[in-house]
Amino acid sequence: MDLLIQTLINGLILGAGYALVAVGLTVIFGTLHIVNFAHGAFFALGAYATLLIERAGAPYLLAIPLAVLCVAAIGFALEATIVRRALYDQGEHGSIIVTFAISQAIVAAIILVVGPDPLPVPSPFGQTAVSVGGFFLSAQRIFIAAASVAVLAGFALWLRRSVKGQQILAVSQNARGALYSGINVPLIRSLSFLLGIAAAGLAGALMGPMISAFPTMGDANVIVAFTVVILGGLGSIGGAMLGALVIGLGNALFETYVSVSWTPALGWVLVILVLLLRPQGLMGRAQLDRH
Amino acid sequence: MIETLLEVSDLTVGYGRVTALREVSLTVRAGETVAILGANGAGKTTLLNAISGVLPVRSGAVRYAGRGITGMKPWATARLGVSHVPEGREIFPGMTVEANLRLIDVHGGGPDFSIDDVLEMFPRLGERFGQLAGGLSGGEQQMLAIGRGLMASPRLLLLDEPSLGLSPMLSRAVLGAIAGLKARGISALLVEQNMRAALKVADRGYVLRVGRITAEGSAAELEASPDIRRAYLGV
Amino acid sequence: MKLRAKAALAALAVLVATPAAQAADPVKIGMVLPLTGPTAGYGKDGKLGADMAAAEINAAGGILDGREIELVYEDEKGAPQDGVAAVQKLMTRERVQAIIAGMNSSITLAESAITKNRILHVNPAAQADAITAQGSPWLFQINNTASTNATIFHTYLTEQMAPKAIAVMGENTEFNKAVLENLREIVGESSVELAEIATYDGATTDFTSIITRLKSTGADMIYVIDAYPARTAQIWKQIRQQGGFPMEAHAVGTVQRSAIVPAEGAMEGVITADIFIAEGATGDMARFIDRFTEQNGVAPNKVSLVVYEAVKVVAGAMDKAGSADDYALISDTLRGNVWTTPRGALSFDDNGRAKAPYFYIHKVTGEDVGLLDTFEVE
Amino acid sequence: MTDITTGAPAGRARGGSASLKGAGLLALGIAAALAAGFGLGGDPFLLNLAGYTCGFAIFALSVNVMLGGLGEVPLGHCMFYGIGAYAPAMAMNHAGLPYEAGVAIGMVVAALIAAPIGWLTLHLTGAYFSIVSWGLSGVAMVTALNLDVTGGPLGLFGFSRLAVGPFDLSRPQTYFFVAAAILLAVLVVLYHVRGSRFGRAMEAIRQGPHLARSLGIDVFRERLKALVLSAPIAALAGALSLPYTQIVTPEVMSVLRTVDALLAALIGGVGLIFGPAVGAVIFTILPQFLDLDPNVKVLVFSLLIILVMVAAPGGLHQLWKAAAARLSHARKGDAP
Repeated sequence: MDLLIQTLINGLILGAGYALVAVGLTVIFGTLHIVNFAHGAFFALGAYATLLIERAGAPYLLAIPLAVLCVAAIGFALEATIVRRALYDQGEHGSIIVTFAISQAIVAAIILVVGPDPLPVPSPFGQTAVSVGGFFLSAQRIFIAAASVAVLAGFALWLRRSVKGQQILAVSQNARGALYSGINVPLIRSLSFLLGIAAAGLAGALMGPMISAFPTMGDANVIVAFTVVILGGLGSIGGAMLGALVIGLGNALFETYVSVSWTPALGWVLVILVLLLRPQGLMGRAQLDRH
Repeated sequence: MIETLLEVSDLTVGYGRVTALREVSLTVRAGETVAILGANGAGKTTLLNAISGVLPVRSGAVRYAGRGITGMKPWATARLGVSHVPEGREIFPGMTVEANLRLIDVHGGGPDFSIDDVLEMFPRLGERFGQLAGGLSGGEQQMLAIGRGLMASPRLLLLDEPSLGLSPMLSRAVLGAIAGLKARGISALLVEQNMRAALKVADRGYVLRVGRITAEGSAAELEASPDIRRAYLGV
Repeated sequence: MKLRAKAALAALAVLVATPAAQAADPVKIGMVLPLTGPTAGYGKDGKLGADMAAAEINAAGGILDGREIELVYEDEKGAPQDGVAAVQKLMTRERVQAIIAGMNSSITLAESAITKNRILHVNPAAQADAITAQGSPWLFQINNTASTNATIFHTYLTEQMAPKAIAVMGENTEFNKAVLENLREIVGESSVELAEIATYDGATTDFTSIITRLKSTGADMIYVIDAYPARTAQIWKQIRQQGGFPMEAHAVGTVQRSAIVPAEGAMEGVITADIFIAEGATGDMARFIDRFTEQNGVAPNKVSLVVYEAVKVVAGAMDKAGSADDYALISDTLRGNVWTTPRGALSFDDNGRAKAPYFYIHKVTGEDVGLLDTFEVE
Repeated sequence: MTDITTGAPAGRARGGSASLKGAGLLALGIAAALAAGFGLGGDPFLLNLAGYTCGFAIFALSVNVMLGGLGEVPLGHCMFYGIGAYAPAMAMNHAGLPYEAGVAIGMVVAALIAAPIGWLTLHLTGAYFSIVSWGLSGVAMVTALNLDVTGGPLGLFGFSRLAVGPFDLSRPQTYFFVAAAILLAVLVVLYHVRGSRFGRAMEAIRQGPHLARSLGIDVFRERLKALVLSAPIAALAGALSLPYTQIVTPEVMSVLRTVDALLAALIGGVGLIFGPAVGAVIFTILPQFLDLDPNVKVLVFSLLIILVMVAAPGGLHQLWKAAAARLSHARKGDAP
């Protein structure tokens, strides 16, 4: 029983982290139809930016927002020079290639500038673990889960309540219609891209202290995020959160009770099962035959 | 003399090697409702898209309220008061009726339109206010599209086939609402296949045939002209 | 079109006209290291060691009557295919006289399939026994085999630390397999129990559940088998966050500063072992560490050391054999002599496996490992 | 048609497929292969690499059946490549069968597996299809890692004799000629497929599934056919990699391999029958001559790819076509 409770806690906290990585992917896909393979690289940039800002003397909690700003600035530069020109309305082929190349370039640049060795990202929560009734909870993980829930809830609320947020949803549902509604579609697209990238950077800043910063740190996390996003339905923010929860709990339970070595296959099996029953994912709108 | 609100001169628009509009000229005066008549593929939709800035212009000029707006982006023309209600409605299906109306943050300088004004004009939308727009009937979606266009407080409304696919009763209701806009001082450029209905609402009209203006005149003149019938039959 | 074809032909002509090596040329040694990708850190450490060795040899007048050593680097990117490509390019295009290649066991095995019976191949760091068990006459290994290292370490764990039950977690790799096999053997002869073995995939992002499961077995020792610094740091942080285990151990030869530093203290007290230790070094080793630190601004680690030794041994054997390409002669020379390296006297057995005199049990202390015990290898 | 949101062309330009042109290019290809083969005679490394490149080009062609043919991005295609590489390795090491038998088994198995996989995934389109197919290749990779017959993480190596009939593939020159001959054969097959009823059906589907349906095409069945056709081609490519790599590890099913093939196809031009092959050559041979720090090389190469995609989203052939159009305009004397 204790094992089950600890496993469920692990899964929930894990899911909160996955959601943060996945939500950026899904926003970018939803509004831009870009499959962002560079998401992991921006995740890594978030961790490195946090680390460098901390080295410059800022405390961790201040370094997080500054790092997110840095990553967003890099994202903006790439959006203005590359993404805007090469990718909007070019379908998914181009986006896979270009974002993949961006990802490779960022990883190579990190190795050239900072070096290949993993580096610690200091956090005031450090290695402290809280023991509640015999269950272990790492302080950093609680912080990640809390920050992730707060940010995601705030983001969802902003999307629902603000005019700009509603315009993002409008562009993702019908870009032509948005154009006829007097919405500055390119601006909204740039904004969505920046928000998605910023979310990746934030995830890196939050998870950096746990997994330390190294150039390819984003790869494995983004693979999981892709399963989460597909499971929930591409472009659906609620779906990403639900998918993250399902994968987080599923992985934790499977690892504890079934097999560790087959766990990476679990997410995909879940994805395939769900897509057989609901081709648009758990909460996605039907996107079949839409290009 | 009445102010000229929209002046299109020698407008040519093409896609690739196809020329969809050739040297089209027309005017809309303030407070006027003008109909563009023509068969399928005559270039009516292209004309509206070129005016609102959705499509790039090859040559010619569009002047609006005394300034050149040729090649201006649609979100910029909307800010000047040109609101486009497109063919096929192009609403946001996954959002509620309310959200569809509320996300407009443009004020075109025309008479103010609030959500209440739209609901007053189309009471059916009030009944569906909290529902997803994708679930509305065709007529309701058309009302929503017009309502959305009005939320931008336009001075000039571009209406593309507002009665397409609607029952005669609904189509009368929609066109009646358009007639009502005139009273509020909003000018309209109306594209319609339903010639009779359009000429009932419009003050003047132009006949478009394979990308060229072939006739123009008052509603009454056009209704009597044999040329129009030919245009519609596409002979 | 015509112009383009001409340009292509001209390019082809340039390719064909690559001149053959001349007798007075330097002796080229091909270095295959992971310079990009997830293990690029090892490549960087190895390169520092190799460059230092070559500089020392050349400063001392080179080998074979004044020929200099020239190192030609190729990137194996941490993938077998790329390792093979690198070796082939070095052999046929760069026409190197020897190959030094071997960090990851799977990649080294792939590379050795190409070098077998064709060129002198020295594997500096990879440990899997299968590499030198193939019977390649011209293949040598500087590091101990996984089973040699593991036997000493596992005996130490079971006899000296004497846990009741060991829980094991490790990445699904060839290295892990070899270590586990040895562990089962050694543990089987003792009263120690193997509580649970969890083998995870390289794509695993989180280890909390695995650790939870291992903790629930009630084992009093955790033993981690992983060679990737970033993941090692992450795993130990998560073990610490779940309260740790009474006894904690990490596989031989895989704990470097590059794992200890990002672990931010979570590895403190973890027991491991290696063929190298900086603490308490004397004689040649102390001088090696000083020179290295002075030149590079960082202290050497095991990877730097074995790659340094590999270059030194290859050059030494060629010089002594009086040939850079008579591989049978060079190999006999390598087996028939004792080589002085910073670690002391190194000799090679029939399988090409190096025997070094000492083996050290480490305990992680601060940002590095401290010496716990020294074994003399028979 | 023009996409109203940007005014950019909505469809990608497609290369001409006049049969004369195709036949000419094929002849040119054969001539180039022969010239390259004899020209590179003195350099076994380049010959070996060229042999591997032919195999990689076959994989890019297989990927392009899905990409250029259906307009789908098959990220998981490396699974079939992996099956093709594992099959002869297992046949030789476990069953004592010759290499050729293993290659044939691999192609059959790939086609047999492609059918249920297609049935599962081809109802999906766009990013859904891409990512799910990627996931399946991930499952295949985990399977190869955990099974004993595949040699687990170590993989399979130490092959007896890599030869096709009398041709010994361990000799670089032979390897290159055999691989080049197979590449040309695949090109011929694909060329004929493109001109067939099935090829025209695929073209209709690519332009719009609704349109295809209205033409009476069973879209799902044609898509399934495309996958079942491309899978054994990918397996053949995987089998041809063995003489070069000398080992098969689970890493052979890494998505990076598919991405490489996609890059090759996109850079060479998805609409051209030989585009992916040209892209494959650019992609594998070119980096060998960039004498830079490996990380700088990755940086430069990535930036080049981005540059190409920014300047010509349809691939390099779009640039060639633009240049050719400008030339012909200039010749005629009218402004472009």
